[in-house]
Amino acid sequence: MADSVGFDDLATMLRAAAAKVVSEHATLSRLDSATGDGDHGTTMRRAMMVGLRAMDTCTSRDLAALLNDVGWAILGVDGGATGPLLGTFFIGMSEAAGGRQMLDAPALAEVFEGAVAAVRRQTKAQVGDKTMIDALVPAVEALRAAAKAGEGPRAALAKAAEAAARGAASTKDLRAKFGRARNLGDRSIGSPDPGATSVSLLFRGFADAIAAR
Amino acid sequence: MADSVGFDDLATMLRAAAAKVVSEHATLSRLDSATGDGDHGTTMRRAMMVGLRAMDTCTSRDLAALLNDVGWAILGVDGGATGPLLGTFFIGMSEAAGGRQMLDAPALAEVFEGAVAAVRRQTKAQVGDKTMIDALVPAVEALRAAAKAGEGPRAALAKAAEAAARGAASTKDLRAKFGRARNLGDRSIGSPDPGATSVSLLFRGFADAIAAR
Amino acid sequence: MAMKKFINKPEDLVGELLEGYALAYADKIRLAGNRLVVRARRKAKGKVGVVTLGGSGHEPALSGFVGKGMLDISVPGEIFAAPGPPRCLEALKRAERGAGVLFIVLNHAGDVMAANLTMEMALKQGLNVKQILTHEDIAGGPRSKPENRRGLVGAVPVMKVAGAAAEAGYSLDACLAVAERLERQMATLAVAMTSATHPSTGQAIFTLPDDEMEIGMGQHGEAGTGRMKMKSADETAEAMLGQLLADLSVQAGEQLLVLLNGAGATTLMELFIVFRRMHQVCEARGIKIARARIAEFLTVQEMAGFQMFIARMDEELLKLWDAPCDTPYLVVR
Amino acid sequence: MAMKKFINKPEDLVGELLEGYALAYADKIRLAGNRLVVRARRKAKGKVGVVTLGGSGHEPALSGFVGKGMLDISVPGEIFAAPGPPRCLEALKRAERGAGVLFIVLNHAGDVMAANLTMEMALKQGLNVKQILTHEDIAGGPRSKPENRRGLVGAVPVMKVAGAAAEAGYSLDACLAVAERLERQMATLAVAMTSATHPSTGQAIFTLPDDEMEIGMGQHGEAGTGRMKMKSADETAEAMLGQLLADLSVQAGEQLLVLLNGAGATTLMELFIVFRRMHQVCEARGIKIARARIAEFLTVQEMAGFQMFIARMDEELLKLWDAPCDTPYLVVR
Ligand SMILES: Nc1ncnc2c1ncn2[C@@H]1O[C@H](COP(=O)(O)OP(=O)(O)O)[C@@H](O)[C@H]1O
Ligand SMILES: Nc1ncnc2c1ncn2[C@@H]1O[C@H](COP(=O)(O)OP(=O)(O)O)[C@@H](O)[C@H]1O
Ligand SMILES: [Mg+2]
Ligand SMILES: [Mg+2]
Ligand SMILES: [Mg+2]
Ligand SMILES: [Mg+2]
Repeated sequence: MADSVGFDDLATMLRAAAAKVVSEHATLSRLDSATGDGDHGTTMRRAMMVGLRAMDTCTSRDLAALLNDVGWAILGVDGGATGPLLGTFFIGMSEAAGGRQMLDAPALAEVFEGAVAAVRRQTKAQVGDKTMIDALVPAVEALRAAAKAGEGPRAALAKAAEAAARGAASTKDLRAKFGRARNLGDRSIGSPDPGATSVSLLFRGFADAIAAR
Repeated sequence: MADSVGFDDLATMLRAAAAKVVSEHATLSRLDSATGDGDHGTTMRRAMMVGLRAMDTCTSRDLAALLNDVGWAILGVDGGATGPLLGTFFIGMSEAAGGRQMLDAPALAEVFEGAVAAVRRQTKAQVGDKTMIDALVPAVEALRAAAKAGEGPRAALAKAAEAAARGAASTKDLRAKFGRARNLGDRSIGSPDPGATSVSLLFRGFADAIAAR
Repeated sequence: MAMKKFINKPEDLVGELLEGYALAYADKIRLAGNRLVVRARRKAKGKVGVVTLGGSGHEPALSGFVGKGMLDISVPGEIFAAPGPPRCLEALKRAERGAGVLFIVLNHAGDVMAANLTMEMALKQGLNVKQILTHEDIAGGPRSKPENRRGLVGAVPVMKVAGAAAEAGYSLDACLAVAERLERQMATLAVAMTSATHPSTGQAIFTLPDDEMEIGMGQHGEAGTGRMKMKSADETAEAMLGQLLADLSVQAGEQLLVLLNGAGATTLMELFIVFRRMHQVCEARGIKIARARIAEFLTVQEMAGFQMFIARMDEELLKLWDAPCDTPYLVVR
Repeated sequence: MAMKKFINKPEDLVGELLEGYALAYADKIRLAGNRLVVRARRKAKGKVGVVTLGGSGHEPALSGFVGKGMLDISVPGEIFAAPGPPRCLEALKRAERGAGVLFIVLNHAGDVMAANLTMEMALKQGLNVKQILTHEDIAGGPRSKPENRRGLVGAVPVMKVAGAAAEAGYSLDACLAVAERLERQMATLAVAMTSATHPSTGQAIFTLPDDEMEIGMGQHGEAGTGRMKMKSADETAEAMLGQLLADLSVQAGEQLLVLLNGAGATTLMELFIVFRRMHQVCEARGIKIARARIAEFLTVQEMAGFQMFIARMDEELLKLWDAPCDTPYLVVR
């Protein structure tokens, strides 16, 4: 069923997203040097590596189990602000996936909405506060809109990735309200948020994996 | 008696020597950075300043008393290697001056020889070891030779100053055997010894003062 | 340009530094479980446990203060990155000696998220744990918005006071109460003059012009609020102390604990000179510096700068501060 | 470029730093006479006094170790410059409590000349003083020519051991004997990676290429013997420890005291990693590290680097090392 995402599709998506982030880790650290403590790329790479290892050792073929293993592995990493946010992101996906094994576009939107809800329980940051929320929320909204418009996972994920990229780019002109960049005040303006950039790379990986299928 | 050095002449010599060193302190520290710890100029300036203050407060018109006060003041300074060497230098002059109030050239040579002897009790450094000894010893030898040849204090001190300058310059190509520069080994070659440079400035001050009289 | 640090592979940094630390101070601490730093000899039963978490790269903080009279366990994360909740949970369980556990958390987004997730799990599992958040960095904003204030070196005296209270047999609630009292009465302001190299990435964590300093700099190179031309020690001391005294509204007749915490490259020589001026200012205002310590408690690699910490002290807090302790990097007789 | 240090006028440096130090640690030390750092409470009568001298700019050394169980008096000089003999003589007189005084001198030309002149005057005045010279820097040349070896951080354990012996009621000769035994059994090697700024002149005390380090560097930037491309922590530890063990001919079964002394900008993080490798090397050779301390004892301003110190210990030396002491920068319970 080409218009649904199954276990193998999801695994490919996760691997592609991880590969994307790992290959860009130096850029991510550089962005974090401008506004934070310069370790976002290192931390993201560490998180992605343990996520991949969790996939390797996951014996179940259950979607929720796979996401749960990945989420807890990332949560268990020494991950600064990123570990808890990203870990709960995947755990949130897992919980929303429930027993389902094939996700059509509306189901996919639901699963990602679960992820956003989980992340929101960790932070009060809103769109506009110059955090990963600025990429995450528009991405999932775009995914939902595409699903509503009857598009399949491939087109919906492509729209989500574009929205995430736009969201990440939009953080450049924002003033940080959360995280280490907060104290910079006006000086945080001018450099995109590293966490939002990571999220846009993840969605780019998801979309590319499904497009290549 | 123009061919002798009296109390006022000596005082003028000491002040001129101190002024010379003080005006060159930055150069002296720079030389010490190359081979030592970069403080020779600071220390020499401190030593010269307390020496000058001791002269201001010396109520006696006795040559030996003046030299003794200056020597002890310099000895009392926090002076690294320089304080003890220079302090005993002036104390040695004082002891050799004894009760004399007018120093002709042979007597002047004797007084400076007393200074050298006192310095030699503090250190085993010999000519060629790249220390202040390399300026001091030839300076006093030149002074003695001029006195023997019948020259007066003015010419004798001029010869001494030239010999000190040559001695200081000669240290450039030497390898240090004493003091902080010792561990540099061959790398101490190429830069003149700061202490020897100081001694040559002192003798330049002595000679200029007497020449201007 | 090569990074001028004595390290091996950056990815092995934290594991190796913990191993070396445990080997050097085997009389006082050891490693246990999943990279937890625990006391060489466990605390007596029936006493409150004291646990903290935080990123590495700030040595001696935080693991340097594990030992009798201070911490039971520290959970070190990666360089400048908080540890994950599962290791924190393991630490809370180990520290439980029948009287509950106090969990000291410095206010940084990552640490707080990890701690909150840990607390959720701990409470779900029925553990008796209370959390205290330190947020005394006055550069973060007004006292009325504590959530914007970062946790700086003030966590160390909080550990000292809470640890002494625990050792003295205080209940968990009583330990929390004294720790919170100190936390409310303390204020820190940091200044930086040069950047530091991130030991994993080899990059400078920030840049600062050759003749400028920055007041309010965080302990990971997060920028502050006051970039300015360099000032003398006396001017810097006056400006920073003035802000701290105002923040806490310290009045004549009150008594303070003062810490000057070197960030890395700043010498004790300089900090002594800064303290001299602080003492003069306090004396002129009738404020008493009852206790002082000048040392590196919480560093930012080789950054030049320091954190100035003051706390209003009462008799009980002073007694707990003076109580004996025996950790690798703070010993009180 | 402005000097990035928190100071006021360079000529006031030493006076101000001593003032600040004494104000901060008034419970333990105070200033007396002509800028002497003395204990807050004098040593009991009938015990040997322990005195040292040395340039400033190395804080906490040497004045940081005045207090019960270590020094009675330290005579701080100007930055990197030994104090003059008159102040040293004053210190020796003050430290006399009826059992004589031990005078600990680090082998640097200026210190030695000042000490020798002081000893001359002291003996002329009938004081009961014995001098011990520390010269354990193996970069200075072979063990057979001790006069070429500089005194580095090893002076601190000598103070600790001599101070403990004095406190325990040892005679002057017995104090000297244990101090000399430790001195003969100890060896130090230093390494530097970056220079430091001389706080009086504002100039770098030496220069080193961006990718090089120098083994054998002295504690005032006096050059060493081994300029080389930067090495990893493990390689550096192996090379330096190998030289130290060879110099002392340490054999399997023997036990060591190890100090890793940070020079200024080098972090504890790095020193822990270096120590880890030292421990592995010793273990492989059957040598026991009986005691270890990793800290800044004797700094060189903000220089990056460290001094690696080892000493062969016997039971008496270990007992004296372990004895309680209470100084501002070394406390043993
Ligand atoms: N309170 C927060 N809420 C949401 N996102 C946050 C928060 N704090 C930090 N982040 C995100 O985390 C990113 C930084 O992550 P990272 O550098 O890995 O962690 P740390 O700040 O602990 O070093 C920021 O760019 C931002 O997107
Ligand atoms: N043992 C010694 N014998 C003779 N001269 C010495 C000796 N040690 C040092 N000096 C002289 O002292 C100079 C350095 O003086 P200074 O920098 O003031 O002292 P320090 O070396 O203590 O910093 C050297 O250039 C040298 O001329
Ligand atoms: Mg970061
Ligand atoms: Mg010098
Ligand atoms: Mg971080
Ligand atoms: Mg010097």
